[in-house]
Amino acid sequence: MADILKSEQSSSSVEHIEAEKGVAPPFLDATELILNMGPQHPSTHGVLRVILKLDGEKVLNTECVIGYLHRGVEKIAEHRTYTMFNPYVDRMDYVAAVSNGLGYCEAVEKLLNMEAPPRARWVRTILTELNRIASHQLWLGTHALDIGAITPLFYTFRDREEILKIFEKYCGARLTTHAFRIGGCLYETYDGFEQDVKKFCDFVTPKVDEYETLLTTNRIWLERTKGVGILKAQDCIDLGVTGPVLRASGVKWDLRKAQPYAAYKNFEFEIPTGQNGDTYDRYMVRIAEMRQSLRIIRQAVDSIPEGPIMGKVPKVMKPPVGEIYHSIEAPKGELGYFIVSDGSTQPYRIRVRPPSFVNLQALGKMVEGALMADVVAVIGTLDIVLGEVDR
Amino acid sequence: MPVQELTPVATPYFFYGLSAVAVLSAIGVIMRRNPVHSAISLIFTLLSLAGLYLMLYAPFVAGVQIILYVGGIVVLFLFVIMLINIERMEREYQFNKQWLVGLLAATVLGVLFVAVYVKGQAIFPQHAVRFPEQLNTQQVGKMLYVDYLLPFEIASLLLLVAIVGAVVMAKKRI
Amino acid sequence: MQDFLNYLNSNLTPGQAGAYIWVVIYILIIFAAVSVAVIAMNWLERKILAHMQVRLGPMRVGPHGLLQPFADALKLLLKEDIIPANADKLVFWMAPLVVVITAFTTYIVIPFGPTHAVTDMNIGILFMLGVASLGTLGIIMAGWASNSHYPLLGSLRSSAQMVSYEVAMGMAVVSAVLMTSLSGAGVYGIGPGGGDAIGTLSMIEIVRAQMNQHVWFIFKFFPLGLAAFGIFAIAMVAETNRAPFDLPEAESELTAGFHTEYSGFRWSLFFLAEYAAMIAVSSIAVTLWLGGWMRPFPHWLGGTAWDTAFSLFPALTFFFLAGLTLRTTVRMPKTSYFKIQKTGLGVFGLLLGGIGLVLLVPLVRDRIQDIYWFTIKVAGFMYLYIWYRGTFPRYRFDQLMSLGWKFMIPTGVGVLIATALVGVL
Amino acid sequence: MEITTLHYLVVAAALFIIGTIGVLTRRNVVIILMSIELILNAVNLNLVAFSRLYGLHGQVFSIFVITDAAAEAAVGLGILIAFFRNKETVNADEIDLLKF
Repeated sequence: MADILKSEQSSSSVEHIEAEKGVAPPFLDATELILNMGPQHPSTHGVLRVILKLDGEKVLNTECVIGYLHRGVEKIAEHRTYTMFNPYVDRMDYVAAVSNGLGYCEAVEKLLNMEAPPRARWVRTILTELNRIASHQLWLGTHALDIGAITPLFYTFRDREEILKIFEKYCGARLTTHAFRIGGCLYETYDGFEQDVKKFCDFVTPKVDEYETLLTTNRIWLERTKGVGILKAQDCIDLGVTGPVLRASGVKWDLRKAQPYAAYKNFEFEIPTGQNGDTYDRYMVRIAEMRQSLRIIRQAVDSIPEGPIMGKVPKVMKPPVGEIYHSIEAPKGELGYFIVSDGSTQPYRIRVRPPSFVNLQALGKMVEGALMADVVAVIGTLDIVLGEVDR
Repeated sequence: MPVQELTPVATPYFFYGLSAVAVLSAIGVIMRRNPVHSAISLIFTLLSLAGLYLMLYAPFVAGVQIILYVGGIVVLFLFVIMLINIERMEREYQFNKQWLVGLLAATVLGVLFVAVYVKGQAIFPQHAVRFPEQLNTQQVGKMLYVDYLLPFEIASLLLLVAIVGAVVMAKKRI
Repeated sequence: MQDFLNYLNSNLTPGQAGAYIWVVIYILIIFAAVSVAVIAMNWLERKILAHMQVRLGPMRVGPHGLLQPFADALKLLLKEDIIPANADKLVFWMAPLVVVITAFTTYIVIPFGPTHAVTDMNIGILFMLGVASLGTLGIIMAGWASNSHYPLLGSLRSSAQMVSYEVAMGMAVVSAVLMTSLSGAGVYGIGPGGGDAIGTLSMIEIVRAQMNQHVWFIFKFFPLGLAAFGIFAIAMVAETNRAPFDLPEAESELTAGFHTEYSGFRWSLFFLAEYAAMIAVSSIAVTLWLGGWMRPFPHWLGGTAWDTAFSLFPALTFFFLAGLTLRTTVRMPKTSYFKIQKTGLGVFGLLLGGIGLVLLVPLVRDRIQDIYWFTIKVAGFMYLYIWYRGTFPRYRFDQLMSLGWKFMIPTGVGVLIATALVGVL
Repeated sequence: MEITTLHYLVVAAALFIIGTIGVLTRRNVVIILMSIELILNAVNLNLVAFSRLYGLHGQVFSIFVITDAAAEAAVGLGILIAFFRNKETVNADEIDLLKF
């Protein structure tokens, strides 16, 4: 036991090992034990590894070990042209690939000092919001599964399938869409795109209510989520937590309103917030966000302008020397791209601010003194995607 | 329901079999190095004793033996063994320095038992009183609540004290 | 040989009558029937759960996945048998056996009918609870012997959970046992036969008491019987480690709990034991509160005509199932690819119909109808188990404990005291 | 051969002696507690065996003994846990201070 831990332990856990070296290994204190959750574990949403120090069921300390899915995306960018790097960003948050692409394309457009044509911006908004719904549906299904409710998973996947069908019809890919290009969108919308999206909106509106019938007033669900993993508004701001997690703590901060991008300033929608900042509030905020997204999509489809879908971009992209930071509201929080250009065809440096990575830092604070089962619930409620945490 | 006498079959075989299991696993309890193995041996002893109670027409005691001893006390033992550090215990000496004295005392005790049984054989009535087995539980219940009401209440008080005591002892901070 | 056949005319269980060959036959029948029931449950659970979750479930192996359980069993038997390197081999080997043996031993005293039990013990219900509680030992042994932290946590959870819920379960059971002897001065319109009768722990006698008092205990001293039944119904889910109380094997927290390190045949023994235990505990509930083998309204709708009408139910059920199957067969796609599937389903439907025909024979009909009513009631509980699993999230450990100790046990004691008071008054 | 009361008494005596040896010679407190359970069980067997001869009083008393055993195990193991938490040992030899 001690040997295993020592061989591949992160620094702070090694301290425990040092402390117990004198005495016998497996139990640190009389009843404490170290539990290695992950990297292969059903509910760490990928290859997250959490080292838990437990007293019976109670969590005394947590330690996140990440990097099992590290692919060096940011380093790869330094050896690719701006256009060539575009597909790579889809592989970061693979359940919300469209948002990633949007953020990157807009950042590079900002660097090139240009703007996509209006029709492209409208289409981008529709697809991004669809993707937000898909991401939240996946989150809801897996989060409920973590807490032990197996049925919502199948309901949400059934409805997510409709979104993926629209994606597939639009660009041929379902998951890593690569839908947008720098300067607009490559593809014109297919015939019946508007009808498909509208039909989907009508289809999914009652389904969101259906998810709620299963969970919102379920006694066990309330007991498992209310008061679990509380994160105060100040803590959120201190830790840099963004997205639904921040809004559930009562901070009304949404980049779609604060720094409107794409076509968001043309649409009416509300920013749902919670008060307590517990798991239940985050659940309610995300459910409300799905409804708001539907509202945005309906408005966007009705007002989609005519015109070209691709702006005029130079064949060889050589942005002027300089640096740019552009961030969008991805389903999981603020997704920012910081690009430094040295005037060549390749970026000098790209740094991604992934929402999951930053949100994951709150895990330790949220599970302080909680039980083992809460750790799973909290990992679920943070809505992390390891592709994005490790990049 | 007519009260009927059961005719036991193959009683001696059952008796010898159960006794052998009981005694051998009792030896296992005190000889095994690993406390979990000891506890499992204890389970076998207790279960075979329950079988012996059944042979003695005491089904209620047998049931209580299974449900309380095996289902309760041994689970408690196993629970505690899991909490404490076994690996270290297994590496240590299992017996203390007074094993010689202990063995001597046990031998003396054994001799005493033999003497009592040999001398006192005449005292035991040879023929057993027959109880209707069908009503065993009812009779035991009646006796508990009529003849032994006060001891019964004292036992319940004892259990209460034991619960409070165990909680006070085992809790880190109260 | 004469003795052997004589038993059929007696109205005692084989254990009481001392017909030892019949005891063995009964044990074999029960063992086979429970195994078949577990296989059927496996298929039904997948199908029902699938249809609750807008999917189809197994469809490929055999028509409508009917052969899926057999395929699974074959797969599990052929799997490599892995014992972890640092596991305690003896205990690791013993644990599944303990669980299976205890789960099956309880069936000795379950009365499927007035004479359809292996034996009638005078401590029947005590024996059942005791032996059922031994299953915990197997789980603890499995968790400890695996020498891994997930199983250890699972078995710690399981032991704490089972010991806590056993108390509430015991309270509910005792209140039902009390009801066998108390008539409540006829206030609740309960028929004769209670009064000064002596209470009993024997499973058969408990059902007989319900028969004599003309009431199922779930309706006796309304709502006390219902409350006791409710407590038992919750506690029995916790006892069998099923959702929403499946903490010992919570797959999202402990990967698979106490059987994380088990695979292949040993794992399938755990699976078998879990389902056998579910059926056994449901049988206790049926025996104590739902009138055991009695058909609905044996007194209100009494008389020979009604008896005959109700005795046709088993055959009718099988005809109904056969009809369903044949209808599905007809509705299958009419391509040659489905030929084997179609034939298989058709044969299955005809088999069901054939069983239905056999059940129409008066001799069989009379012997089988008790078993039928008992099985139908147990099947209701099995459906509930599946339904819970599809609906509820999982409890957390402290919530489970506080539910057990702060709600179930006080309520159980209260119901027990109230039952005693109402019965004596 | 008929099984008489004496047979049961012999078994009980054997269990009692084994339990005594366990209590006197083992160092592990858990095993000592188990040996005490063995002794109590031997007594129970005697009581039940005699109840065949003298009426049900023996069985009633054996139920009291089981109750007692439960209480003893609970308190004993509680003390053991408290002790292990402080000294990290369950050896009876090392429990020789009157305080911890």
